[in-house]
Amino acid sequence: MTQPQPPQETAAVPPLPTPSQPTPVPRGERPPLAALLEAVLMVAEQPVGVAELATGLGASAREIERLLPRLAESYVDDGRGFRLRHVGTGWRFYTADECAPWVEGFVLAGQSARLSQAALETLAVVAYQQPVSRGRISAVRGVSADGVIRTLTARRLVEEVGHDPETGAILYGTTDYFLERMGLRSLEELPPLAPLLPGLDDLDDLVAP
Amino acid sequence: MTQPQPPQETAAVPPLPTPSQPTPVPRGERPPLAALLEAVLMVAEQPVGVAELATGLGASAREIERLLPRLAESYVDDGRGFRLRHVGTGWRFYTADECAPWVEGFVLAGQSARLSQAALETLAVVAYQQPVSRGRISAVRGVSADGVIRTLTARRLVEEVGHDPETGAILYGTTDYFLERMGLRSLEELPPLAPLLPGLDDLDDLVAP
Amino acid sequence: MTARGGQPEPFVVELANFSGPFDLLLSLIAKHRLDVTEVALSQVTDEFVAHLRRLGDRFDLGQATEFLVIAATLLDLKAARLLPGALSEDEAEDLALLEARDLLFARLLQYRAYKEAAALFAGLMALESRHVPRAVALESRYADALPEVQIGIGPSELAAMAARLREPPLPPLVATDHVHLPRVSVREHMIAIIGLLRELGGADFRTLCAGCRQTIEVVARFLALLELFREGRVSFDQEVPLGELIVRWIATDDPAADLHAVGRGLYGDDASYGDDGPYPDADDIARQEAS
Repeated sequence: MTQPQPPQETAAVPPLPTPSQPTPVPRGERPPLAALLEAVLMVAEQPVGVAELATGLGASAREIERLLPRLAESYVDDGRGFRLRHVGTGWRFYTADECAPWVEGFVLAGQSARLSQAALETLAVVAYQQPVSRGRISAVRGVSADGVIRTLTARRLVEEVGHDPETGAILYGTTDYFLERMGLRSLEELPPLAPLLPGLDDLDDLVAP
Repeated sequence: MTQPQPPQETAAVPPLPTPSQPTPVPRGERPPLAALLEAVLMVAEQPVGVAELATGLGASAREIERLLPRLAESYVDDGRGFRLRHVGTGWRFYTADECAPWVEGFVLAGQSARLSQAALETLAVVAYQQPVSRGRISAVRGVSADGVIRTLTARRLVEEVGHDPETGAILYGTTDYFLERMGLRSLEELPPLAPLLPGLDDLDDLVAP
Repeated sequence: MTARGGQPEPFVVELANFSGPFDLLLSLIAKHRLDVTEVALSQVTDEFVAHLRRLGDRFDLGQATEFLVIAATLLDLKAARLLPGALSEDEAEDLALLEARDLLFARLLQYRAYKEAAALFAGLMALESRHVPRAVALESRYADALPEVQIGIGPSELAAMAARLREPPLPPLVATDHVHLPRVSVREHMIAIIGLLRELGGADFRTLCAGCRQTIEVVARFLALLELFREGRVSFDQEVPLGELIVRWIATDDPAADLHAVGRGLYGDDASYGDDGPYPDADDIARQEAS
């Protein structure tokens, strides 16, 4: 998942038939800086600062500083549905204001008020293992916890409570709102886990990347 | 989590990071459909189907179906860092293939681990024989599939899809997320197994001993 | 053999009538383009041993194991084809044996196909991982508009969920049942029954099954009895309803002389075991089996 290397080439395997498959491009043919900025900001979860962009992309901060407002402007000029904005600590993609009513309608229509099974499971892990990092949650559930943590944070059931002193990873815990919604006065009132546990640590069938 | 909202843009000047309340925009001045699609897909957490887009935006599915590939194409033609792709059951924003090596540095955390050989083989059996019971998977692979099925289920690649009407055994199939991870739109895009299985494509009567 | 696993080099066979990768040899046999009886398997094995020696440190246990399984199957297949009727005069039985071996071979090929598909999947996933999907926190203006969340479960359910997530998976087991399927021959059990009846004259089903260790053997004895009854060699006597059912030898000829004739039609398509006649009561059999 994380390797930039092209997929294993195999003579025995027939050519991939899917129309959506791009040809892997070896690193070297460097796309223009504007494209790299678009790519990184498209998937960044937090606003990204110019310094971080410069380091990550191996470009000068000055050039990036010059380019980003231009890019932002071009989206306005082209009447796109998204905007690039400088907010607080850095730059981030947002929806365009004039589209907001439709986006809101769309979000509300698709949003179930109930938590998904994945969200519930993650909530259970956070509640009993807090403070806990995303990595640890992912290890327990065997699947990346990013999306669900995002949902739980947005729903104010989970929040950042600090950083791991060794790795610097963000640690998560449950909120007072969580206790309120569960009808508990404190975390001590959570039912003890011990009688439910068989007592072995979990192994996984996963191969490290 | 809570980003201060910049004021509405009035001119082509890059917005300043002024924290302020989001100003509700009166619905009515409807932006072009392409912009609305861009905006909605910008907040989507998973691929969005054409039908859902049509309902949410009050537009005809046909028009959306016509517009999306054009929009996707325009990003490629303009050499943007992002792509609009039809993967799994719908459309979603992705980073451009050629930017992958640079994007990785920013999103490394939380990437899912690679699947073990056993998990991949089991996934292949499920993909081609679904709906399929554990017993049958075990028969093909010659070893118990229980642990691997659990891993694949936890990673949302495989799910229970029903029960065998005769034996009552749980039947498994692949998920939409599986299609996403494979970059496929539907199971029909899976490469045919026949070339890999010389002259023996109908072995359906092979059952567990 | 497959692309994954970094196998150092494929095993290539050099024979008088074939030269190329071992894989291809298998494909040809599977497609009936090459008769297994024309393949010098001893030579293939010699070459494989030489191949392993050549690999030295790069010896791959997976490849060696796979070769062993396939070679054993091929050997079985070839032996069966070269020695028709060695076990009995009945051609139908030979056919069944051949089919069973073909099926085993087919299953091997099927598994190999899935292994290749797995490599393909890994490739597709690696390709797809070059596209990172946008998945970011909802802008606060939309998040704030969402209705209040329903958790939907109480503290005890949450605890059960947390406990379940920490449950260790079952320890990995190496299954061996795929190495050989237990083969039970009804014919052998017919012979055993004839032997017993010759000795005892008459016996109930429990006695006839005394030496069986597995359920499948009891089933085989039961089928053997039906077959013997169909051939008119045994009779079933039951004095009272649901009473003890006694099997008696009624064939006029010497039981020993029948050994060769035994088993006719067992594997034929004629599946009707007698038309009328008293069958052993099913409940009776079940009771005896359970005891």
